[in-house]
Amino acid sequence: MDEKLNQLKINKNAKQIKAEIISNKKVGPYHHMVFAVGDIALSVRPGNFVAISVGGENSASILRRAFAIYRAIDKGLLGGTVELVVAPHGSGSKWLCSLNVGDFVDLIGPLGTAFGIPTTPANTMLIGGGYGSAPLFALAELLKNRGCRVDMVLGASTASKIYAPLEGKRSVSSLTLSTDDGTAGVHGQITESIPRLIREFNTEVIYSCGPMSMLSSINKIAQDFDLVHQCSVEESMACGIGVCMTCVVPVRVEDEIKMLRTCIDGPVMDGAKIIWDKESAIEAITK
Amino acid sequence: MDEKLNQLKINKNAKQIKAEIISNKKVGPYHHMVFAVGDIALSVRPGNFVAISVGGENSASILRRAFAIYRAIDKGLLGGTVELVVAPHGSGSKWLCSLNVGDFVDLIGPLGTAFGIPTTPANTMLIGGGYGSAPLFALAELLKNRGCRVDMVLGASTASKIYAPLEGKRSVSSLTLSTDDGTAGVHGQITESIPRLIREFNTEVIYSCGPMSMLSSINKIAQDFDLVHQCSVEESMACGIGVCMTCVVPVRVEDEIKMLRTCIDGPVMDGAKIIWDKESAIEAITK
Amino acid sequence: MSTLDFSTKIASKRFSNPIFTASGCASSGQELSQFFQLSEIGAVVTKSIMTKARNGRITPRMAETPSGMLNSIGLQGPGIDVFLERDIPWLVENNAKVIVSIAGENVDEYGVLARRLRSVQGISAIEVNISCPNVENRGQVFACHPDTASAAIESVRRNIGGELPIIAKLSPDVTDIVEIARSVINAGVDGLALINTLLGMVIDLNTMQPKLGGKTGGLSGPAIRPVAVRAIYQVHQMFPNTPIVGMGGVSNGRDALELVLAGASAVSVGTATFGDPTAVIKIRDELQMLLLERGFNDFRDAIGFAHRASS
Amino acid sequence: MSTLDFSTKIASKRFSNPIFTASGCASSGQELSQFFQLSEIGAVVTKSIMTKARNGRITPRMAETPSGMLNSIGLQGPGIDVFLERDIPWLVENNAKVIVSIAGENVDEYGVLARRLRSVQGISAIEVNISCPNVENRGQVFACHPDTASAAIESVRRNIGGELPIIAKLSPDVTDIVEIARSVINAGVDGLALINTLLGMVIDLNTMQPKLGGKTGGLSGPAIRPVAVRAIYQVHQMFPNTPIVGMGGVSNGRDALELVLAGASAVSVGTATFGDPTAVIKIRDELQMLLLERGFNDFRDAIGFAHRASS
Ligand SMILES: Cc1cc2nc3c(=O)[nH]c(=O)nc-3n(C[C@H](O)[C@H](O)[C@H](O)COP(=O)(O)OP(=O)(O)OC[C@H]3O[C@@H](n4cnc5c(N)ncnc54)[C@H](O)[C@@H]3O)c2cc1C
Ligand SMILES: Cc1cc2nc3c(=O)[nH]c(=O)nc-3n(C[C@H](O)[C@H](O)[C@H](O)COP(=O)(O)OP(=O)(O)OC[C@H]3O[C@@H](n4cnc5c(N)ncnc54)[C@H](O)[C@@H]3O)c2cc1C
Ligand SMILES: Cc1cc2nc3c(=O)[nH]c(=O)nc-3n(C[C@H](O)[C@H](O)[C@H](O)COP(=O)(O)O)c2cc1C
Ligand SMILES: Cc1cc2nc3c(=O)[nH]c(=O)nc-3n(C[C@H](O)[C@H](O)[C@H](O)COP(=O)(O)O)c2cc1C
Ligand code: FES
Ligand code: FES
Repeated sequence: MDEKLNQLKINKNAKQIKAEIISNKKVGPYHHMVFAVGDIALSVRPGNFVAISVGGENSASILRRAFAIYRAIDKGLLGGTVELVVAPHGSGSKWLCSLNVGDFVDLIGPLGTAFGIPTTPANTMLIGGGYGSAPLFALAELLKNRGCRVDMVLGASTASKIYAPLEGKRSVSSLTLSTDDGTAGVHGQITESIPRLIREFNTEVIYSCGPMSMLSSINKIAQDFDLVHQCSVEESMACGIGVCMTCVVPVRVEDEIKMLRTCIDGPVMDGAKIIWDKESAIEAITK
Repeated sequence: MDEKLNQLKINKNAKQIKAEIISNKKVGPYHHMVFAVGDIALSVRPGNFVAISVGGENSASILRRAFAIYRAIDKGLLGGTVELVVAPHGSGSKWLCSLNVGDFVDLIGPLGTAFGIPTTPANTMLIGGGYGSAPLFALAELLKNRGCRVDMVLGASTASKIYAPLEGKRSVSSLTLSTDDGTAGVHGQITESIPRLIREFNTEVIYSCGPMSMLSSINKIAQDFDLVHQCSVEESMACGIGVCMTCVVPVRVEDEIKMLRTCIDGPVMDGAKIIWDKESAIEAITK
Repeated sequence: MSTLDFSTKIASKRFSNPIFTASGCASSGQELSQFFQLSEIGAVVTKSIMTKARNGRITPRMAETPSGMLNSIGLQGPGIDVFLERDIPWLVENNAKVIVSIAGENVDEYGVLARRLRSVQGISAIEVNISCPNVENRGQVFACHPDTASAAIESVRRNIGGELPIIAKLSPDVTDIVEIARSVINAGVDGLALINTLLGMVIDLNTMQPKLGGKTGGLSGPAIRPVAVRAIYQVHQMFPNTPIVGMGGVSNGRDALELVLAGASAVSVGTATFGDPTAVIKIRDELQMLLLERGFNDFRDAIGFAHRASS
Repeated sequence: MSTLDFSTKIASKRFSNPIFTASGCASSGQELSQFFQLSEIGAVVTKSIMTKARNGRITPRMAETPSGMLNSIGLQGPGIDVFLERDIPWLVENNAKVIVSIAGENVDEYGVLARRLRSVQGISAIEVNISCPNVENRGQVFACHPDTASAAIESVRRNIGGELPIIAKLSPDVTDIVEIARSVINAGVDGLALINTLLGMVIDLNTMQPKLGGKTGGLSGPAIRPVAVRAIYQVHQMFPNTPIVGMGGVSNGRDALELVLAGASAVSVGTATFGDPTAVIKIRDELQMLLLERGFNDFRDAIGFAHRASS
């Protein structure tokens, strides 16, 4: 039965287009990029992502790369736009960052699930690691408009890797930074500050986005405090549209463990239902 | 013994460099491109070629493309330069043509043999098909400086495909054009006009460059008239530097047929020694 | 330009055009239907289904490689019951031609699956996947040996009844694919699907361990196309009357034409769909154009054309 | 950063570093020597030599494929006499470590070649190519079957005498490469070379015929790297004490490291040299850097590291 429900999750608004690059600016170690996407911007909700072909025409990279949508504006000067925060990491993301304004990319979006929004105002905490902060600013805005308190906690290995643009901060009640090397905010792993902040802000719902290990630690804290935890996970994706089954994570569905696709049933998932621990996952699926 | 001689033919001046594109102009269906190559220009002789990597960093095309050198200037404003005439054909050449001034390519050159020059002044005919005219202009200049008469015959399927820049023509005594569709010069295949021209100009040596089928026809004519025929052949090359053995043509060497590498023993070869006919070639090598 | 009869046949079944999805690369069709109408392509080949629901292998399940990718899904799927109850009706409702791919852990399971399918409405053929590399041991790859390959096929043949064409999907990871083809033809298949993925591995330079959870995976994509063309050519040369569904790295019309000229009666598109959801449609249109440009007015004249040497 | 002992051993022979050329991809060395000193790399593996001079196959002999290429050279070469008289002395004079690759049309020819090489000075090992796909019939690919593979090796073993290491070069185009490896190890090889090219084909869309003169050709380049890593991993897992010269699509230091972690004691570079004449030198330097970054101070500790699972 729930398999039937899953089928309904396909993002029916996803479209494949040639999107023009309207802006490409280096911000610390990241590139903030803006794409003209027309109608697509209309159907974007915080948490959705886009999938972009990389490497150009004769590229040896045949798969798309997924990028969380940082912001979507449906009626800007240039029609609808989406904005991404790209870390130049391997060949694909470096290629993307090297493009110029006026170049076009093959883009599909919006894809995936969006962050669930509390039906009544709540105290929310948004936790982002590295470029994982990208989808949280649009979420913050939405939550604030719904009357929620929004506390944001951003962490990274070092100060420059925290992505926190000015315009993004206007919706948050508090912003806490934390770096592994102490170059900004609290010195230490982002997760170390969380329990204290939860108590301080009386947090009811946690949203998180970042590396899987961070999400896993946050989930433990969320469980300790018995909080709802909506997290945006990142598994390698081959297709981004639900046809290849590579992007799965083990999730508890009723009494069973199912391997759900993070591109269709995610990237935003209920942290409490994910089997975070690898041993348990292996055991569960090889039962 | 001759195998020992062949070894000596390796073009010892070849170098691998990052060459900057100084100019890239569309000329009819071709691109005339100029590269800054420093010292390399010094050792170029008419008939040599360069091999260029195509497709950029993450390219699915892993092999270089060979291009005949149209002209080399060893002390220009920007140091040494080589000029190429590139036909945007498949993915590699299209990529090359799409590059901008200021971009760099990985280039090796000069490679291959050069056109042999008569020791005493002679009446020469230079025959080029399509972009095959490219290496003939520098040859014309050299021949003229040595006191030779230079008659040039250029052909192509249609007028726009004849590459014959103004500055290239200054060294020739006559220029005959021919097109398959009659849009310029003589109407018909280039080879149809040759016998008449040979008689008219009292030709003693033929130089040719173009598609293999054209070279083969010219060779028949050269044999009929008992003329020396230096032709620049074009076989698919994987390495361009003599290590892969893919680029061979069957050549009569003393009493034997040998598969000689067109990148090292060519591209300029003695037309009379090449086994042009496929059947004979197969027979010869499977003896 | 003249017109083209673009239809093709696999045994008794006719398909409006020769471009199919590849098993496991279109899930059960629904996800792609938001990008195009499934009835526009020749057929949807479903992900290989097994008797029971199956979670597949542990992640990571994919690694990109030069012009290709490795996958180690391990036949995740809902099992035949849910599949018949949910996916087939949906496909039929959406006017898709359906080829059902089945996979068994042993010879009997193939028979059980065949029996479940024998009376199902709306199926055009059965593809018997005897070549999935993502199983616990290579001994389970039936297509590795003529005797196990034919045993699996015979089990299907005995149980399927009727005239549903049986297509055997073979692995290129064998010493002599013609020998395997012969064994399954003798066991009564109506067609062959060539090729499944090649067994490969990528090592992660950070962990210095195999990158995939399942260690090895199946290599697909343009990288393997020359191997697919070769396999199709070899098998078609020996068995020109056995229709072949060709696949392996097809990402545009020219790739598809290559497989057709080598001997494929239809072409499945797998990995290319991951890079471009509408790849099948583009490939269909490009292939049609290339055939017309070459003067064909019946698709079937192009099948195996490379064997009719002019030389 | 600390220093690295970058040397490696194949049986009794030591090489200053583990980066070699691949047979058939460096001709006999001379052509590359204008780009770098041959003594800078671990060894030059020569093009497979046969007893008699040989013209090889008809052209076209090459077709580029996505991230790879097909070749059908067909073992063109001057024959063992000219080779010993001309090429070996030149290599020795230029301080190259030499591994001679040999190929025979039948079992006896391997023996004849081995006898000619037994007393030649300046050779560090013999690579026995029993896996060239560019021969008239697949029956000639000795590495396709355990019995023919071991027969060729035994013929070499009987004739070579002394302590010149014998390396058997295997084909990935087999159902079970571990079984072939076992047969040649039992026949007395000191090492294995993995992998030769995969059999492939490209069809020319203009002529609509196979593009290569020899119809099929050998697929090499990055496209096949996952297959090479898998083959090396499988064989090293079963025979950890048999040194492997790994090859297949290595075009940078990270590729080389992948093969080493899978189990290669040395890495040959083939097709990458066509794209970049100094590829071997770059790969050597990059590999050294990657090993140091990972805290290795002896290259040999990295060999097969992916098998020593931390999990
Ligand atoms: C839902 C989701 C959201 C995401 N959001 C963002 C985002 O907002 N911003 C962002 O920057 N990223 C995001 N990502 C990650 C992004 O999709 C890419 O994975 C990332 O950019 C790395 O891709 P790449 O092409 O640069 O590296 P890849 O080419 O995939 O390389 C990955 C690694 O492989 C190595 N490698 C390089 N070449 C080769 C080779 N030839 N063979 C084998 N290995 C090689 C590289 O060293 C590199 O470390 C997201 C991912 C997901 C799933
Ligand atoms: C000595 C010599 C001199 C030369 N001089 C010149 C010169 O002066 N000027 C010049 O323009 N050229 C010259 N050439 C030719 C040049 O080297 C290239 O061969 C030519 O540019 C075509 O290369 P490409 O990369 O564009 O096409 P390729 O990529 O090689 O494609 C060739 C053909 O393959 C097809 N193809 C495309 N993609 C694929 C795929 N994925 N798989 C299979 N097939 C595909 C294309 O349709 C195309 O028709 C010379 C060649 C030689 C040997
Ligand atoms: C992610 C993925 C899953 C696959 N699953 C199946 C499967 O379930 N059954 C099957 O017969 N083949 C499966 N295959 C193999 C494909 O059907 C196809 O044979 C192969 O990928 C080569 O074609 P391609 O290069 O176009 O992808 C799968 C391939 C991929 C990439
Ligand atoms: C043009 C060419 C010629 C080759 N000739 C030989 C040969 O003579 N003997 C041999 O054992 N392998 C030969 N090979 C195979 C290579 O040595 C190597 O095993 C294979 O190409 C895989 O490595 P690569 O991807 O680095 O090229 C040849 C490969 C190529 C591309
Ligand atoms: S990425 Fe293909 S199913 Fe999710
Ligand atoms: S192109 Fe490699 S030998 Fe000539």
